[in-house]
This record gives sequence, structure tokens and C-alpha cells, in this order.
Amino acid sequence: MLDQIVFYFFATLAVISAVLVVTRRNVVQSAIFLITALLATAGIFLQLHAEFLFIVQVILYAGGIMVLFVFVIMLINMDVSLHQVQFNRQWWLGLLLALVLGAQLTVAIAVGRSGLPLGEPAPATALEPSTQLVGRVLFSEYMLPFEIASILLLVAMIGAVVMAKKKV
Amino acid sequence: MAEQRIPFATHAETTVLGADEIVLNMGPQHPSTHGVLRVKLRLDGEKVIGSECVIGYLHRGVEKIAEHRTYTQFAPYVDRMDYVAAVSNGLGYCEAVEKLLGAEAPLRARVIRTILTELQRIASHLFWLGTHALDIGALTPLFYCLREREEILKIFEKYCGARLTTHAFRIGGLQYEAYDEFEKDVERFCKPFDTRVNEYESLLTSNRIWVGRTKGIGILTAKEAIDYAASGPVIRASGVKWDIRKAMPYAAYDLYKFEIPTGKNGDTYDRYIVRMEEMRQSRLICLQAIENIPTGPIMGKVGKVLKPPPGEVYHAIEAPKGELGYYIVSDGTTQPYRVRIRPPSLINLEAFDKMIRGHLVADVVAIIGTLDIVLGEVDR
Amino acid sequence: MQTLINFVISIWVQLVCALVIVAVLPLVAGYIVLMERKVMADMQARLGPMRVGPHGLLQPIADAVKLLLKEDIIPDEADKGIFWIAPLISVTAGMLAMSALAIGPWFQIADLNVGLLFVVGIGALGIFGIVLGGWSSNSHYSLLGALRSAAQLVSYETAAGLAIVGALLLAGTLSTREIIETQEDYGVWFVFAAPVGFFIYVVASIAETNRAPFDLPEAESELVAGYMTEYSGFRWALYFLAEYTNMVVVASIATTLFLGGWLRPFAGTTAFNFLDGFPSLLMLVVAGYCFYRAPKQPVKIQKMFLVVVAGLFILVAAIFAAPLMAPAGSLVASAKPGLHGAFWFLLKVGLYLYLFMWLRFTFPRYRFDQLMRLGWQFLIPLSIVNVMGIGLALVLHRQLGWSHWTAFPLTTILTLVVAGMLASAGAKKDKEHAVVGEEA
Amino acid sequence: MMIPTSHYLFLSLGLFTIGVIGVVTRRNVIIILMSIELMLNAVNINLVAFSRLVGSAEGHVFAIFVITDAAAEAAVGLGIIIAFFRNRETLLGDEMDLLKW
Repeated sequence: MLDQIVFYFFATLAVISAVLVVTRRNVVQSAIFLITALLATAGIFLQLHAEFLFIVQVILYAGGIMVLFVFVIMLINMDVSLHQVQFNRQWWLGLLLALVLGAQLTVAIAVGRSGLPLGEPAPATALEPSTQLVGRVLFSEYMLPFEIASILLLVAMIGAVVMAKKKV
Repeated sequence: MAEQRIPFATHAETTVLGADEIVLNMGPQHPSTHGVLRVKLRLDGEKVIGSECVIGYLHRGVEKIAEHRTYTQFAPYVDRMDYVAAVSNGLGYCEAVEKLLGAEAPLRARVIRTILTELQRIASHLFWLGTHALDIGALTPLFYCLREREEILKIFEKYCGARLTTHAFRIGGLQYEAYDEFEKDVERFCKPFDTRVNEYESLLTSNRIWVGRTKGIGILTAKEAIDYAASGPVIRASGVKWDIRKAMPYAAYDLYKFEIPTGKNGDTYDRYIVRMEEMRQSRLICLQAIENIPTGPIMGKVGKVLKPPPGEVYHAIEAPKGELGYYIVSDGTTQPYRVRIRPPSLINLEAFDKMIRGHLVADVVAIIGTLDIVLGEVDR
Repeated sequence: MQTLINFVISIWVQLVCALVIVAVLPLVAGYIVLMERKVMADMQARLGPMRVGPHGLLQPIADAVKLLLKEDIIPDEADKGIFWIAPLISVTAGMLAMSALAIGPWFQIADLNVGLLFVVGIGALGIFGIVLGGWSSNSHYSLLGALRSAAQLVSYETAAGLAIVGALLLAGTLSTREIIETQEDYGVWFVFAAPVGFFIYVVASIAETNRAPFDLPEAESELVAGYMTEYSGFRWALYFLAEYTNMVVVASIATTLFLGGWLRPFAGTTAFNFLDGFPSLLMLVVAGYCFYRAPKQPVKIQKMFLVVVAGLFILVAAIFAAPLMAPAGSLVASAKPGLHGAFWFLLKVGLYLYLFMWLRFTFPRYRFDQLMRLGWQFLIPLSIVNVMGIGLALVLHRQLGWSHWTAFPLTTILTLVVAGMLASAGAKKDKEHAVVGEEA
Repeated sequence: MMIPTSHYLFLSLGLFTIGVIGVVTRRNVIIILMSIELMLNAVNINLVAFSRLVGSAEGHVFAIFVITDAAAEAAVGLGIIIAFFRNRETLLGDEMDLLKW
């Protein structure tokens, strides 16, 4: 019961704020709703008993990446963008994509019912991927990807610094 | 966006704001502009690339008032210029008029003037230290400084009944005889005062943050300081040994031994060190002076109605903030024809733009503080 | 309905704790402000607030009433919605972070298995309140304050995080409760095993809470009041509440991680059991002081008030003493860990806050570039070295069987050597900067 | 009573689609970047839900990689935006029509 309340609450919150992210004119408001959407997703992670991912989501996504976004938005003068047309005429393309994706998923669920029990409820405590378990898997089986990811971050960092410098 | 044009007297070549330039208006209502100074800063991020000081918010037309007052009536007005060093202002004016009259105050009056002026210098520097430290973020020295300053103000109050705008001196000498405990009070203040100065220095001088905030900030080389006609601790910190007390002795300064502290780099830190050392020297002067205050009259022969002969005079003294000059033109009547005052704060403030370029916003307050301006004097 | 009632019954302890935090924290923050003003007054040779109540004891309440009644001014050009909600974000984040902290073995809302990360992460969300508030005010001072705040928090969060990692390596868990229990098992607080980590955390936590000497976002002499320049009345008070809540949060993290949480000093040693009497004794001393001061109050009602305060302290002393007196095994005696744990925890938090205040009234303020240099060029490298040092010590201790007493001092000394090298390199760089500045 | 995994999938689909629509229809590059973050987020929900379904920690690990990637992308993307804005004074994606200037 509680589980469901939590899930549907956060799911609704996530979808509504996601819609607002895309539709708001003001970039700062978009950013705020994106933060809400990300925190709602974090709530869904919590409902899925993925506590570590929950906190990673909060710290990294909401606390780190979004601070970066808000920071940049504030650095860039906002008055310019408020008086411009914010949407272009490709809504039909968006709608088309949405329809295609929706159809795909429906078909996938309908067909895949035999392969994967997608319609079934997710098991409650088949496995509690706690912090320790995630850590163990991350640092043993996925050691190489982990290192590659760290190099990716390093490259991104250097790239960002170089790009944001005044005189290249 | 429409291109925003901001007139910059000091920076006329580029008036169009770039993508990452903003104009920050500091003051006239701002906690650390020491009154009603208004500074327009052009910032690139936090770096200052241009500035303009807007003054005049405290203009009261002191010089004009002088033309409608007699010489005696005008004397209290000068107290309201540099209101944290009223005694020094009064000394400069009284001596200038005496020079115009060709009279001189008796020795006893001059010695007492010297003592009070030096106490005032200490008080002014204490007030500067407290507020300067507060600007840089050290909250506590202010209260210690005010504690000591209070002692000096008490001496003033006992002497002439006023604490701030004292009007302590009269043209030709003094109105009040020193009260009975005067020497004792001064001694009681001066004796332990050097340990107090050491105490402040122990809070700040070798503090890493303080050194980081003041060393290399607002550098004024000796040549620049002379070119800007800076005076007082500002020019001395740049390494120029210029002190009117030594160069053109007035009052009773030729009787006493004291040093002129100078700095080397002309940065904020050096100005801080110079002022600290000046407090110690002022203390020494006071101690020397109270040892032997000559007896005699305290009022020279100047007559009841002051009517200086036609002519003009310039007289400068070393006020706590620098050279305080009075240029008085007399047309032979009881009222001055023209009084022009050279306020040290105003002249020192002219170096502000030079000192601030290339530094950060945080340094602006440090440099305003280190110039030791009093807006009452700048605007007059 | 029945399920709801059952649900409430199953979590009533947590509910009570949550209510206590939400209801009492504003008051506590008010009294921390009073304490700060009193400490400041003491250091500055004056008395501080003395008018409202005896010794200004009711000052926080008067301040709160004043702030509540003040007009809530919203600047004309401000982004109203964001301006309105920004302080709430800060406060909510701070209070939410409190929920995973264990104030004594009894008082904890939720013992998450990512407890400490939760506190750190949620606490860091408060930055949005500051940034958005500063941006929406539409004032250059506010914007500069907000930008500084964001940059500062992101930088020092890294150092603080790495300092926390060092202690987490020792604890081997993220749950706040288990961290403290590990320290009990070790018999030593982690501040002694990882002193450098504690130092880094102290510095970083001051910077994170925007306190002097790192209070650049609200530097009074430069940016008037930084991000809260345009705020007034109750919203301004909310920012203050958030700031003090954050102070309590970082102090609690430090207490939990480094200072043994709710543990009494020498918790494991029975020879020091007499320290159990300390809480009662302290309360009695305070009560005695109140009695001593009471007759000296000028107004009768103030005398009575002080006597009542003294009586309350005696009552608290009795409550602390009761479990010690009661026969072992009784219900009252079993209340000891909860009561005394909370006492020791709050005492340590209070001392940590006192350290904050002490530093604030002693040091001048850093400049922004200096702050960044300190963070990135000294604290972050040092905290990385610190993590490696602790890891090395653990390897030496656990794999190679060295004793605690050699492994940890050795790595600490190594870390300190690195710190010295970093500091001297930084000083050299400072000199170069100064030279460049002179040329320019 | 548990929530069927398909509900997570539909939620994820919803968020992903909104993100796609955002990328396709908005002109402001910052909002386009934010929409991409939204899409990555939708993927994460899927990963975690499946991880729960099959009972392994791999989904979590991949979600962490996705977040890492999002961080890198945001850093580089915002760096480009700042450099772009400095030179062209605009934030509109359809005006980004030069590779070098």
C-alpha cells in the first residue's frame, strides 16, 4: 500500500515536472523543475530499495550537475533569451517520435511477456542491492569500465576547462 | 539587448559592456565606504577594470560659510570636516590665522596643543585600524580599538567638555587651562599603550589571512605617490620620508624627538605597519611632552576683534590622514575673503582608481580602508 | 484507515523525533545566535544582549517576534515565485538532513544504510536556496553572493567529502549509528586515528556553512549581505535558520564521525565511570550560577525568571542523575544510554559550534581567489593523501598485523609531511603571484 | 501489493519521450541539454527496475555509469555553451551554424 502511494506520487511528480521542464519559457524555472524531476526519480530509486543510487542521484545529479547548470544559467545574461521565440516548428516530429516509442514499448511488453515477466510485480526482497554489493560488483567485475569512466571524466574536465577559458 | 552605455570619466575608451562585464554600484549606502562615498565599479567577473568615485553627498560648503563668519566664528566649523580628528583640524586653522595675524601662541599653549593633537592622531589611527580590520573581516579589533579611543575621548572631555567636535583651541592659544590631573591622565593612557598596540599587532600583523589580504594590494610607488600629491601615511608607506612635523615644524614639534616610519612597497600592508608605528611614535611624543610642560600664559596677544592685515597665507599641518592645509586670503576685514582647505583624504582618494585596477571586489574595501578617508573631509 | 493507524503506531518514535526537530530547531537556532552574540561580546570586552530577560535570555524570542511582524518586501523586478520559495528550499534541506543523524542511541528518525551520505547530500541541496534566492533578487550584490556561494560550496564539498571518506574507511559503514558503535568497539574516537582528516573537515565545514573566515557569500563589508541583501523579515529569518541548521548538521557530522557521537570520553574504561556524573554536575553548576545571579537582577520578575531557570536546570540534573541512582535493571536505569548519550552528543556539537565562533571572531576574511587556492591547492590534495594514508594504516594494521599505536601515528606523520610540502609550495606560489602583481 | 515492472517501464517511457520532445522542439541549447539529462534519467529508472526484477546489482552499476556520463556531458556541454555565448551572444541552437569561428 505504502509502496504504491510512494511510487505513484513520485511518478506523477516526475512526469509533471518533466513536462514543465520542456514547456517553461524561463530557463531558471526549467532548471528548478528538472531538479524536482531528478529528486522524484531519486524517490523512485528509494522505493526500489536502491538506497545507494538514491543518494548518488541526489548528490551527483541534483547537487552537482544541476548546480553547474544553474551556475551557467546565471552567468549567461537571461534578458536576451526571454524575448525570443522559444519553440521551433518540429512538434510533429516530437509527436511522431513519442508515438513510435510508445508503440514499441507496448509491443515489447506484449511479446516479451513470455520471456521476461514484465507484467509481474517486482520481487520484494529477491536481492537487496545494498551499498556493499554495488561496491563489490563495481570494483571487481566492472573495474575496467570504472577506470574508463574515470578517464572519461578527466577528459571532460580538461575539455570543459579549455573550452571555458577566455583565450584559447 | 540594447547596448548599455555607462559614462565613465576614467575609462572613456570602452564604454560598451561586454558579455561578462557588469557595473556594480557601491554606495553611497554601503557598509564599508566609510560614510557616503559612492564608487562605480566596472567588473569583469570579480576583477575591477575601472572605477569612478562619486563624491559630494556630504558637501556642506564649509569654505563658503567661512566667507560669512568672522575668523573666530569659523573655528568650530573646521571640527566638522574630519570629525574623527577634530583637534588636528582646529590646530591647523588656529595656526593659519595666527600666521596671518603675525602672532604666535605662547609655549605652554603650543605644548598642550601638541599633546592633544598627538592624542588625536592616536585616536584617529585607532578608529582607522578598527574599521579597516572590520572591512577585511576581523570583527574583534574594532572593539579593542574603540576601548582605547574612549580613554582619549575622556581626556578631551575633561579638557574642553566635548568628545568629538572638540573646538579645543582658540586663535592665539588656548581658552582652557589644562585641568589638574591632565598630565596624569595622559600618562595613564600612554604608559600601557604600547603593549596595547602590540596586542593588536599580535592579532593581525603575522596573521596569514591578514598578510594575504593586504600584501601587494593597492600598490602606490614612491613616484606615483608624489605625482598624486599623496601625503601622510599613504606617501610614507611608499617610502617617501615626508612629514610636515619634521619638514616645517609647527606647534612644539621641534622640541621632541621622534621617528618618521616609512614603508618600502607602498601596499596596504605597509600603510598598516606605518600607521601602527606612528601610534607608537605619537605615544613617545606625548610622554616626552608631559614630562615638562612649561608654565606661563596660555593665550597670546591677539586682541578681541581679529582683523588681520590684507594678505594671504598657507599653513599646513600633519593631520592623522596627511597634509591638512589652510589657504586663507584676508582683505583686512573681520571676515576672511576666501578660505581654501586642502583636505588630505580628498587628495589621497585620487590615487584610488590607480590602486584598484586589476584587483578584486574584496580589495576595493581594503583599499578604501587603507586610504583612511573621512567623507566629511572629502566633501567638506 | 486501519492500515494508516497501524502505520502511525509503527513509526511513532520517528514521528515524535521529527516533530521535535521541526518544532524545536528554530528555537535552538535562536539560542545559538544568542550564544554566538554572547561569545562575541565576551571576546570583544563587552556584555552583548542584556535587555530582554535576565542576561538577554529572551532575546531570541523577541527577535523572532520582530522578524515575524516585519513587512515581507519583495523587490519589484524580482522573480517572485523563486524569490518566495528559495529560503524554504534552504531550510527544508537543512532540516531533512537532520533526520538521519543519531543524537544519542534513542533519538534518531531513520537509520538509513546510506545514512551519512544522505546527510551530506541532502544538506548540499540547500545551496539551491542560496543560488536561486540570489539570482531571483535581481541585484548585483545578491548575484555575486550567490555565484560565490555556489563555487565555494562545490569546491569545499569535495574536500569535506574526501575527509569523510577517510573516516568511513575506518568505520566500514555509512550508517550513523554503526559508525558510532564502531568507535565504541575501537575504544578510540576517529579524531585520534585520523587527526588530519578531522582538521580538513573542520576547515571545509566552516567554508560550507559560509562562516567567517570563509563568509564571502555574505561578506558584509563587500557584498552588503550577499545573497540575502534583498530579503527582509521572515524570509530573511528563514535564511538564518537554514544557516544555523546547517551549522548544527555539519557539527553533528563531525561529532558522529570524529568525536565519538554520543559516547562518553573513555566510554570503554570502567575506571572513568565517574564521568557519568558529569552531566548532572554541569547542570547543577549552571543552576547554582543562576541562583547566584538571581538576587542581582534589577527587576523582580527577572529574579523570579532566573530562579525558574535554575529550577529547570536542577530538574534536568535530577533527570540525568536518576538512572545512575536507580537499581540496575530497572526501567529508569535503562534510560541511561539514551539520556546521557544525547547529553554528550549535544555537548560535543556545542563545543564544535564554539570553535566556529571562536574562529569567526579571531580571523580576518579570505579573499575569493585565496579561498579557492586554499581549497583546490591545499585541502583537496591533502584530503586525497589523507585517504591514502588511512588506507595504508588499515592495510598495515589488518593485513600485516601492526598494532594501532604504530600504524596510525606513522601514516599521520606521513600525511603531515605532505601537508608541510603542500603548504611550502603554496607559499612559494603566493610569492610568485605577488611578484606578478607588482609587475602588473 | 507490489508494482508491476511494466509500470516502471511506462514511467521511463514517459520521461524519455518528454525528453525527446524537448530536444526536438526547444531552441534554447541549455534546455536541450536539460532534456537530454531527462532522457538519461529515464534510462536509469529502467536499469534499476530491471535490476530489481532479475535480482542483480548490475543495473545499479550501469546506472552509476550513466550518471558519470551525464556529469561529463553536462561539463563539456556547458563549457561549449559558455564559449559559444561569449562569441555569439545567443543561446539558440538553430543559430549554432558554424563549427569554428
